[in-house]
Amino acid sequence: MQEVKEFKPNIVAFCCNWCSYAGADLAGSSRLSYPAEVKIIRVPCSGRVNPMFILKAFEKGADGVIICGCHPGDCHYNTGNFYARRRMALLYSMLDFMGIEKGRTRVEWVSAAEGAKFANVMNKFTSDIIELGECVKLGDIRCKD
Amino acid sequence: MQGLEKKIKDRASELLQSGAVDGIIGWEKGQFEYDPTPAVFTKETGLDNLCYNNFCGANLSKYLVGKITSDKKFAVLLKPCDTYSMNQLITEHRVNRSNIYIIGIGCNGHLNVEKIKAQGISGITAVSASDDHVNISTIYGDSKLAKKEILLGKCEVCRGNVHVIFDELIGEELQTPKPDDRFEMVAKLEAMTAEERFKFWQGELSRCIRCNACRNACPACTCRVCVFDNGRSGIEAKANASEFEEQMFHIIRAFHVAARCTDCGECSRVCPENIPLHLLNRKYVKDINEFYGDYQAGDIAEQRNPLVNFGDDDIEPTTVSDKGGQK
Amino acid sequence: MKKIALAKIDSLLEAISKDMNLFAPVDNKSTVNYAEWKSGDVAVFDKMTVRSAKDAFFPQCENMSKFSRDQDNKIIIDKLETCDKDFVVMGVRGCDIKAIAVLDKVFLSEPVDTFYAARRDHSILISLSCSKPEETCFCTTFGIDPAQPKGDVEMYIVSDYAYFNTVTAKGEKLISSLNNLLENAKDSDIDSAKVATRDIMCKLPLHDVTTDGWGAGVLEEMFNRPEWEQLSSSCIGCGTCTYVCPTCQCYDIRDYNGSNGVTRYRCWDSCMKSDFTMMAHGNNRTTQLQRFRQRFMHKLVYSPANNDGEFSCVGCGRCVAKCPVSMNIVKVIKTMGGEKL
Amino acid sequence: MLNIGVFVCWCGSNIAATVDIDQVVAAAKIQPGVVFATDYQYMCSEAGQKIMRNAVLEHKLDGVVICACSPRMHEATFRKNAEKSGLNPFMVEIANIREHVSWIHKDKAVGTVKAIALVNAAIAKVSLNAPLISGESSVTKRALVIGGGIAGLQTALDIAEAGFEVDVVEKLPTIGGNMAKIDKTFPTLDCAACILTPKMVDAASHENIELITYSEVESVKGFVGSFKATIRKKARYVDEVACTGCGVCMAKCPSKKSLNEFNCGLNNRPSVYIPFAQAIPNVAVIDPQSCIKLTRDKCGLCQTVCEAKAIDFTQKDELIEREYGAIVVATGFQPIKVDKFDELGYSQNKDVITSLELERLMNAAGPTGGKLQKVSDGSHPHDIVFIQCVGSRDCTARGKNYCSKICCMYTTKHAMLIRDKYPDINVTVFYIDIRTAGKNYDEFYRRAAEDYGVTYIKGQVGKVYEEDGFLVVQGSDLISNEQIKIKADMVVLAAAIEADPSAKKVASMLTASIDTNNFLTEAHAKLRPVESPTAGIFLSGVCQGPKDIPETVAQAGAAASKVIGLLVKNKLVTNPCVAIADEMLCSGCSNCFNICPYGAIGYEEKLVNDHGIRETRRLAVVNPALCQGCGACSVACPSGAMDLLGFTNKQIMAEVDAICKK
Repeated sequence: MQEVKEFKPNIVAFCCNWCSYAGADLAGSSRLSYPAEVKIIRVPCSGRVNPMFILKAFEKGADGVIICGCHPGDCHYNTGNFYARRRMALLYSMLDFMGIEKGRTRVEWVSAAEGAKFANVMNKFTSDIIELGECVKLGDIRCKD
Repeated sequence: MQGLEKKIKDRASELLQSGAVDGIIGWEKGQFEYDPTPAVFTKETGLDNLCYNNFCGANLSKYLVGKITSDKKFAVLLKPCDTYSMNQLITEHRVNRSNIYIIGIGCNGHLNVEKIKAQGISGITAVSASDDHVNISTIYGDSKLAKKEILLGKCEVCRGNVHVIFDELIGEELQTPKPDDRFEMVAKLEAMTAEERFKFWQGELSRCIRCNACRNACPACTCRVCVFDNGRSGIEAKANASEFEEQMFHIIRAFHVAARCTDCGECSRVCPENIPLHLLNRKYVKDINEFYGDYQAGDIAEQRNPLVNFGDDDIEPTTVSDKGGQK
Repeated sequence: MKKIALAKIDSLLEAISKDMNLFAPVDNKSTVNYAEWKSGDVAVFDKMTVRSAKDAFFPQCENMSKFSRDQDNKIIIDKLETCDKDFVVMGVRGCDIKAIAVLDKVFLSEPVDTFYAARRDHSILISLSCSKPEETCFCTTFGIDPAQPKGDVEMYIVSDYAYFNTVTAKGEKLISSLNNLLENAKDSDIDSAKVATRDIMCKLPLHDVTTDGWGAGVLEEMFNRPEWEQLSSSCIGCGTCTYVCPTCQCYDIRDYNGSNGVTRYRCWDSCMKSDFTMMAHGNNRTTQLQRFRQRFMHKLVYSPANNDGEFSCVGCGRCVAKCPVSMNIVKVIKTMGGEKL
Repeated sequence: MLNIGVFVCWCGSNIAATVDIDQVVAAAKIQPGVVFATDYQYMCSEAGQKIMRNAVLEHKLDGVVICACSPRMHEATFRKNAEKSGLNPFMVEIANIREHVSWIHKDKAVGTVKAIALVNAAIAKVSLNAPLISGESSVTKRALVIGGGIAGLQTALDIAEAGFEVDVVEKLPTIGGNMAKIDKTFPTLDCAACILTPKMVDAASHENIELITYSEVESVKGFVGSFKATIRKKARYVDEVACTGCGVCMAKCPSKKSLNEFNCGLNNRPSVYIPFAQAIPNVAVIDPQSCIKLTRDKCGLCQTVCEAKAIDFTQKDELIEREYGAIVVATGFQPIKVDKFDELGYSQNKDVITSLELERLMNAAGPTGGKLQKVSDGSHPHDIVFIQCVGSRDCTARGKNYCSKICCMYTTKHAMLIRDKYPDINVTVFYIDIRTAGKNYDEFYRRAAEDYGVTYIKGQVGKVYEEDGFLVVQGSDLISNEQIKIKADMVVLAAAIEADPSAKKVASMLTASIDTNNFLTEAHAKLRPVESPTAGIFLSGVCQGPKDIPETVAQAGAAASKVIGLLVKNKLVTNPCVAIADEMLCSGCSNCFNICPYGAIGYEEKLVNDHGIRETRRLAVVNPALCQGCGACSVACPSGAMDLLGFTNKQIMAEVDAICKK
């Protein structure tokens, strides 16, 4: 019998330093669990996330990319997440327009106090990505095994 | 049209003669009817070759970007739609308004020779247009086509004969073509399934040869060094070595000009592989209008574009990816 | 001389592509381009392709080697295999046939480019006699006869038939393998078509373009001509002319850092682009005038100076048709050269 | 290429139990640039830090990766340590393998793989790090306190005493806050007014304190050391300086039907009023909602009778601009609205009141002159039932899931005061738990139950309803495990307290983070409880979470000391992770300028030499003292000319690369 290899998605999470990264820390110190496939990159603000980074992640083999920032209105830098919201709304819409599955990109607002929300968001996102399977529409062939 | 060409020549001659300007940026006659070249006329004698015919679709506003530090003054011929780009360039400080003299010229729609050739017509020797029809003479015989069928893409969705910025107008009374719904094709794509859209774009973008014509002709792409040419940007690439790089280039380019693109259609006009690149930009125009209210880049100078602006209750990116076409 | 009804040409393409890769002009609805012909594709022989047949031997991107690490963290270098299977390139016009000769001079002289050489060795060229030249064509300027270009097999399209005339042993082998699909034909069946093509060539708007004034030995004079400034001022610095050109041969070598090692590949480059030959100190041509001049000086002066007078333009007219601003080699030739009286 | 050292911390068993340290060290060793990798039980200990310092010297390290807890925890520690060993502090990167790995993933194999990925990302990032030098910025020697309750006043007084100027902005016409409404305090039963009003007077008379009452902070710009606030001083329609507080206007005002906020709406006040006798400033204010002159342009009687000529109907809101070095949030709390608790009959029955209303009913300055009587008919009550945890520890949407902390004690206080003054009244308290953590608190509670005869029933109340002119409280007694019904004349609800509604707006304005209950978040729950994560913003009192008066005062003092610690500095070291524009790439398009929330980007016409082309170009220039390092500009810039030091495009993409590598 052929063994079916379990699909382990590759998920990149960009978390703003002030809210979501701290929320992720809280998830850790509260010993909440979420899938190990989620790997966090710390950025100062969700407004620092350049669309290039998202595409780069897909290029290199990510199956899902999620951006987490402070709740709108609570940005440590006043307005960064507002800009991020517009940029990502447009970028995600474009990815959808080009036929990329919608579920592969997300933006979630997670505050420093929302450790549980962070874990829930990551659990949900990972299960969505597992459902979508490996990302074949984006990604550089030279990065595939 | 010929009458207008004459008026333009006369005015250009006056401006050069009087020393009001040092150069005129216009179109120079080519070998065929359909290949006028954007050119800078600095001498009155050269003006014989200045032309304004049915194929002067090129948007000349970008030629001023290179003149920003020039101490000379240039007159530029701009069709109504080109003036939006000029405004946007002024907003972004990419041109020096004080060394530019804008001559707004009338327009009744320009033709796309690719569309003529797509009809199987080759060996073109002459083209003449009336209001509705175009007569094409070739070495293989003559043809008559409806003008509507062979308009440039941007003229099919003409936004009218208003010059949003100018110093003087010539022939502004020309009747512009009746526009189609410019979001029709975008909406059609949106209504497709994701799989169909993916196939569509894969088919289109797989032809991309990364000649950069779209970028270099685009009046919004005025970066000194494009991120795709900059070895230190992390995403530099000279060719589409993989399918992903086709997507990467066009997504990032569309994003970089989002909210700045005036929808002038140069990208699609110049693409040697006839990729409908303007659809990507137009998708952004449509999204921006729907998400943040109607916005036209360049309709007035010095306005804040929607991507350097925000609202408290903007649409959530997750909501965006939940709407649009079918799953 | 063999022939097949045009209506049945797909069966011929099917037969060729069964054993070998077949590279042919394929209609993709918006444009016609050389591509690997697959069952169901429509091959088009009466339209100019956007890109040239050069793609078959010198593709835009080509992997050359791979670097990775073994279990002991030592670097392994894999040189990638060169082409080792025969393939057919069909429908190559006179201009492109001549262009391949130009490329051969570059890639096959020492040091030989093994990737290119392998492709040339394994290729079988089916040349195509032009039946419907376009107004942008000016191959006759460079002494090319579009009516009878030399391939391993010559192909002619006359009324409802495609005719095949074998020239080389390679071509003979190919055609004989297709014998069951082909009918016999007379050599004279194609004579009228050749005459017609040559007649059309004389009527084309660019038939009078001449290279007078250009060529080896005019370097200094041409280099310093003032007209370059006016001509180059239109150029937007894209690479369209270069990439559609059948003879442009510049490439860049780059490394791509993938997940399982580094791929070294080469890809076309264009002297029209601002980052061409970029070096640590910057670029040796800093203005578009210099870049623009370089391209045309190469085609019309440097190339003949180094290759017994052979220009590296073949008059295919692709750049004439495709330049976004309609600035092209014909305008350059005419502006600074002469015209036939 | 840098010489990189990697140090993997066990954090005792916190990391080592679920991450295979040896594997992480081995994987790090083969990464490009890594010349040294080791592990230690506690990298943050002095011994651990010494290992790092020695390695830096011995292996000539110019980049360090610490694989340990969150950078929010010890990044600063290791950066300081780097500095001690002569390495630029910004050549240190942290791989968070505790909060993001070992505490999340229980499977050691899984955790180890993820830890290696995160370590590789940190190594990739540090390879692209460049030494950064911190700049300096100045400190405005003045503090702003938002809120004039006991928390804000204490903070202001402590700062003022240290010699710094303080402005207290209070949204109501008087300072004093909630404490001013309280009759007595637990567990000492001393009079709240007697301890609060002297503080109010101190604040009002302190030379370093300016009270800006009836005002709200409208916007705050800037950053630690240099905030710029705009304060809206609402129109009082009374000249604050001229008014003598004589009260004649109050007496003469014909419009006396407005609910008296200070007495929780239990009685009325005139349209022109002084909130309470000890109000500071002791100046009248006109309620524009009910004033006949302001609403209908008639009357104006107060103006006629005012001898001081203080009434001014033409007064307009005034905007004050001030600069501050530090800002303290002391926005306090309010009891929640209890009308959602329909079963308890608050809206239906006048004799169902809240504790704060009871507080006013028992206060000598209250609506009844301190005589406890039923609100409905003024008669003397015989049975009073207290219901605890109304909306506290309540996980439904109408309540708060936290404990309001003060209710057990104040109810005990009320019960005791009632039994003391009116021994004929029976007092029953329904409770979930009685929480008496605090000095002398449990003793106080026991006195109530044992010495004062207060009946405590552990159980929740299901319903309060009216029957035969009485209230009936129906609840369960969990000790005897039976349903009980108790007749009552009055029912007192211990309403949960919530953050003042202004807190959310203030927090947004200050970019201070806020939790799901609208309490401001502290920079660290244990180690930095009075600071907000936003530099220069401090927390005082209940705005940070429920607390009683002594705790509030203690925290207020702590916040003050943090403020003083900041204001004594002449210069602040600025974060060097700021935006920077590449002159060769910038095209001067203004996208970054338009987006910068700090006004940190300006333009200069500058002569550049771009590979031989000399020309004057319009270039973006970042002022590093103003830039806070958010990086929004770097994304707005299409050419990539704008980048963020410490988080450059290439660094982040290198992390992406490393993480995605399979």
